[in-house]
Amino acid sequence: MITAQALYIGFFGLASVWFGIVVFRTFSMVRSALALLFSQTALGAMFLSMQAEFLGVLQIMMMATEMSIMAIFMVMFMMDPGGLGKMDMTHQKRLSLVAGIVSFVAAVAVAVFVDWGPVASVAPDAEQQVVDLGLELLGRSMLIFETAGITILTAMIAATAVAIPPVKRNPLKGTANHEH
Amino acid sequence: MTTAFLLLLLAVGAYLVAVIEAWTSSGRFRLAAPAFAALALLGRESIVPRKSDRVFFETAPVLLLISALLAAAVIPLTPDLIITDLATGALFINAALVYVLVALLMAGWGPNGAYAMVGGWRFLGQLIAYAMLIVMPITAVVMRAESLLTTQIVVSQAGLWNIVYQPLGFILFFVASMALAFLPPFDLTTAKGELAGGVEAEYSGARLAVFRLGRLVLIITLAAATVVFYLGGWQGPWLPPWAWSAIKILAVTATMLLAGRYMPRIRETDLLGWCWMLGIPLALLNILLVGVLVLVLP
Amino acid sequence: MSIELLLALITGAALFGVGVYGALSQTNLVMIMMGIELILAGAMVNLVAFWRYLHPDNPAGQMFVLIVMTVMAIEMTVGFGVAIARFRAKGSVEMEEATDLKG
Amino acid sequence: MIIGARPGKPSKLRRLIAAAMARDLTTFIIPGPEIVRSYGLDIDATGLKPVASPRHASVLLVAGVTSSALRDAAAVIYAQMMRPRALFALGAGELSPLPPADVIAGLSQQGLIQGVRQLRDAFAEGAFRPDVSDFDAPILHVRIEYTCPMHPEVVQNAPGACPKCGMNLVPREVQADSEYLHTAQHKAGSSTDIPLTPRPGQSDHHGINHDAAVEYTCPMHPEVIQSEPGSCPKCGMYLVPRDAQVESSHDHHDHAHSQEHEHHKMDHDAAIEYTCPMHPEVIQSEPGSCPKCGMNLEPRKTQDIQTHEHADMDSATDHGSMDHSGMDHGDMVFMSMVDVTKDLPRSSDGLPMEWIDAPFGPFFPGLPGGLLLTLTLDGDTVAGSDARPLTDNLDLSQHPPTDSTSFVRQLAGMDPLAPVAYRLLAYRALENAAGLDVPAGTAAARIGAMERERITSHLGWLSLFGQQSGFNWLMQHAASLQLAFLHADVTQAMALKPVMQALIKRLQRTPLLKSRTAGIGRLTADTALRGPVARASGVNNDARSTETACTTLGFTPVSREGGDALARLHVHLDEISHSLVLIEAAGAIELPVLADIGDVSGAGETMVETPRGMARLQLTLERGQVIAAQLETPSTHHITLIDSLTEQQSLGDALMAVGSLDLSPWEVRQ
Repeated sequence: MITAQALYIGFFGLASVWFGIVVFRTFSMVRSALALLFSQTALGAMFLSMQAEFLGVLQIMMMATEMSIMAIFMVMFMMDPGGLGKMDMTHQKRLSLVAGIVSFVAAVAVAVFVDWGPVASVAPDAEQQVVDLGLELLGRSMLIFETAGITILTAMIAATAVAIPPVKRNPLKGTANHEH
Repeated sequence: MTTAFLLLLLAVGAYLVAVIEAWTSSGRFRLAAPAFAALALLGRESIVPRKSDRVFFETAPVLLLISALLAAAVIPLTPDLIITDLATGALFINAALVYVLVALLMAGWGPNGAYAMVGGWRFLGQLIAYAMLIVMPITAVVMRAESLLTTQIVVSQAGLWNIVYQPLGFILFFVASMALAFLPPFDLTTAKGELAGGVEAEYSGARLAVFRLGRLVLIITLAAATVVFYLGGWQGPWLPPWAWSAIKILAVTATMLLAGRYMPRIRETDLLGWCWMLGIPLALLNILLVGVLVLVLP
Repeated sequence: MSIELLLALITGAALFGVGVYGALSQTNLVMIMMGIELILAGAMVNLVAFWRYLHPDNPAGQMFVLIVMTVMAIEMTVGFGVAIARFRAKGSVEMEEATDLKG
Repeated sequence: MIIGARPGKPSKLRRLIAAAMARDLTTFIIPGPEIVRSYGLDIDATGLKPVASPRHASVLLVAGVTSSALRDAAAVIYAQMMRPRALFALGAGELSPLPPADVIAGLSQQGLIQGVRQLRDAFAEGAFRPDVSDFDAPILHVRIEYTCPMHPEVVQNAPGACPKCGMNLVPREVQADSEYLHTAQHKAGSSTDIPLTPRPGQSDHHGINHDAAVEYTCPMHPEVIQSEPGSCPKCGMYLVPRDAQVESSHDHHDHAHSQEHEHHKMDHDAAIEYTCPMHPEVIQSEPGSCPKCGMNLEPRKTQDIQTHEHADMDSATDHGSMDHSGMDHGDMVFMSMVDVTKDLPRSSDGLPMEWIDAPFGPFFPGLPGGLLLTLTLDGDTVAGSDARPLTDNLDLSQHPPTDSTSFVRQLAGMDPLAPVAYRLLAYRALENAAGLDVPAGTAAARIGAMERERITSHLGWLSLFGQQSGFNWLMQHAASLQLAFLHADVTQAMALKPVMQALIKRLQRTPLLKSRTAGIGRLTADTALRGPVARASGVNNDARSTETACTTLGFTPVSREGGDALARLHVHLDEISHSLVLIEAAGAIELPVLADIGDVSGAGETMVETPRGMARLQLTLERGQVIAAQLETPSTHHITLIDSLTEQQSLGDALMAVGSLDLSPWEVRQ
């Protein structure tokens, strides 16, 4: 039978996938980034309809900033961010398409043919989830959580170090890179 | 029913914000002016610039309004007067407000103009920095309330308002709210003397009206959030709860709007530098202090 | 098994497939990163679905999702760090042109 | 009825909306609020709301007589306004290409108030009309050309694919006759559909002027491009001429059959040089490894003056080399970003990105009206700039010889921002040439008038500064003080003294003001600087120090160290207080009146410290007629500083630096 929850999941899932396809079908890079954002937002809404309230809200919040940053990088790194020239920026299209379809079919096959066992009908209420998740993070999974934190800090520092301009060694030629 | 009533209240609030904003910018207090301005805007032509990214151009004002409305949905005016008391309310406010950024990015990119685009990208830097200063003080507030429920947060301030309990958090949140609503002196996005209106510059007529309405709702939502998180929400002696909420929200709004009148716009490098190098360490310190207080005080 | 779980898993599979296609077919580093984001998103849907329909009482399922989000953030950070450095040096983030390490 | 009414039958709802519009008139002021105030007009008192973007304005207010270039720009602004829109002319003469004004009034407060009343009636009655004709002007006409988003040098008249990368060319509009604003404004089918600024994604690359036949560029600084010969502002070398693109076609097939000349900018005349990706200062003509880091050097193309000249003479060789370079890319299926970005100029952060030319002016809120500033933006950073006044340049050649009265009138009417100073300058020069002496009392009264003008002018600048930096209170307060001082006598001026002092005190403790201005637009002490700009850099050249009339009144020049916008702000404030003291000492304010100089001959030279600095006038009299005159004004030099002050600054800082120079485009001698 079709429940309201199933409808919501189906709708947001479809929206998410559709936006995901749009990402690679538009010529405008800014549209790509924002399509990805709306794909992730639809995913967040899907989490909400699966009663994972905290995760849904977190997903909606985090992806908005992440994808906005992506949008600015697209504009920076592309010479034609508006997609006016309709240029093709792909390679090995056939291989990629086959790989994509094969992985989709395989995953669906696994989803359909595996016996997932009994399905729980009720989830704890949202407030209880937040409390449980907090206790989990700061209890049993504390080490994992802390490791993730340290890793992201390291990644941030390393990425910044890579990205900042190289120090000019000869101050007299400080303006050399303006000229070309 | 509650929802419709709250939307009506929000509309009245937005109108009052418009009156206060006109008063702070021109020095004249005219109650009818925003009504005339809105009618005039609706009567004027509204065009889409050619070669614009039409989808973005049309979506941006609506998205701005929607994200402000969503943030308003979890704000309680009295214990019962709330659209939805989400279990993750405090986080949800921030999640909804981040879409202000998306809306302004679209408004900046959409219309195909340099002023708007610079305005949009400026806001990207501004919001990513100041969203941190929204979410980190909220963390400290939530630590004291031991709940993400906004109603619970108000109740937790029964003995002592958070403005006294964590004044540092209040200052950071207040400043970040102003930056998020791009109010002067943080109005680099619309910067009148620098970008001729920035993201607003290409909007006209009804679309501009929606954009401005969205911003007014955003301002009042942020003021209401400040009241809920730091000024004890509906609590107060003698008067009924709704009256206290109204008074506090309008007072905070007026303060936010008035502050920018007496100072020049902040420099962009300062805006970002102060946030990352001063604001965020202070916000972390605030979390630490509140953590200690929560453990030490009964 | 429930229709909800199946729908969620199919969504996850579809996102994964689209992500694989994107990551393989695009020549631009940032676009490739978008593909990877979609792959991770597909994984995330599955994790949430498994938590909700198989083990709702165990918050560890939710914690996994948090970890995936962290991974996404790390991927973004490192990816953009590399992209900026490469753009600065070569003026390009096209992977077709990243042949410096090719023998 | 208004000419720019919105199409539509008047209905009940529309009448209500029209009534609301009449009560909410927003205005875009031409040439600028500070100039309108210098005519003594108080816009605020009439209830007109000034707005920053023409899109948001319903009334275009044109005050004073404007030059034809300014009228062209005003026509573009008018076309950008949304209907219903009205044109309100205050004391304006010729308006074309603008449509006839809806309301015309005299250049006085009375006229303004009456005009606004008429405007309100016009809006209430005729905001909507069933029959409306579109506004059209030659300046709005454009032609379509096609360009490649990746290769801006590829420009052709027909759609097609880019010969270098095979991408589809995208259409772009360029102005049919463009002397200025060349990328800025486009004409649309509807008169209201004109973008404020060019498309970010497909804008012109820096300096490529598609309409000029010949342009001049510096051999060392290819980014320096101008339409007339001269010297490079960066290194002082003589600029060399070269062909700009005029409808060039890069299509291979066309080429074989037609004898059309091909003009290219970047690729075909290029010699190859080798440079290190890590050390751009390493450049050599052969491949090899970098002496600093050992990396392999990468080839890149460089431009060579001699090849250029050669190419101009011999088009056959030109074609050959073009074909070759075109083929390199044309055969590639994959488009190399390395090739594309290689020729892009790198900004200070080393990231080659697309640059946008954005016009700021000539009526940009926050910049002096009449000044057209075109900034090349690299994100939020200014990569290059071009500033020029669009005002009429007063012709002082004096053919035929003019009598002294009209000469004075000419000079006094030149700069609406400093009429007294230039009148006084003309006076002194005439008196000097005629050998007349001025009584001490008159001299003191003239100083009073000069100092009053200095105060008004500085207040006007403060208001503009407030507008630019978003400091609303300062903008309004300084504006109202400016109007109060404009025609004040000594007692009125003295009565305003405490208000002035309160303003100065307030500015000294305004938060953010210091961080907003300190270190911006820093100028080192230089004798070419004039006025407050010079005195803010510690240079003490004040023409008033040499005048005994001034020194006897107790004048001492102010000066500050620092040379940045903050120092300039302080100098302006200091000068306002000093001027008040001088007015008090002078005890009288009297505008110079024309004395009969008689039928004399002679030459005279004089200097006056105008509010913007020292102006010098030399003139020759022959039997009471002025036969030759030469004028030197402070803004003429200051406007040339803009390029160096704005380069690599963030947009806000760059505009602040330009604003802090207190330029008057009207007095710039071209």
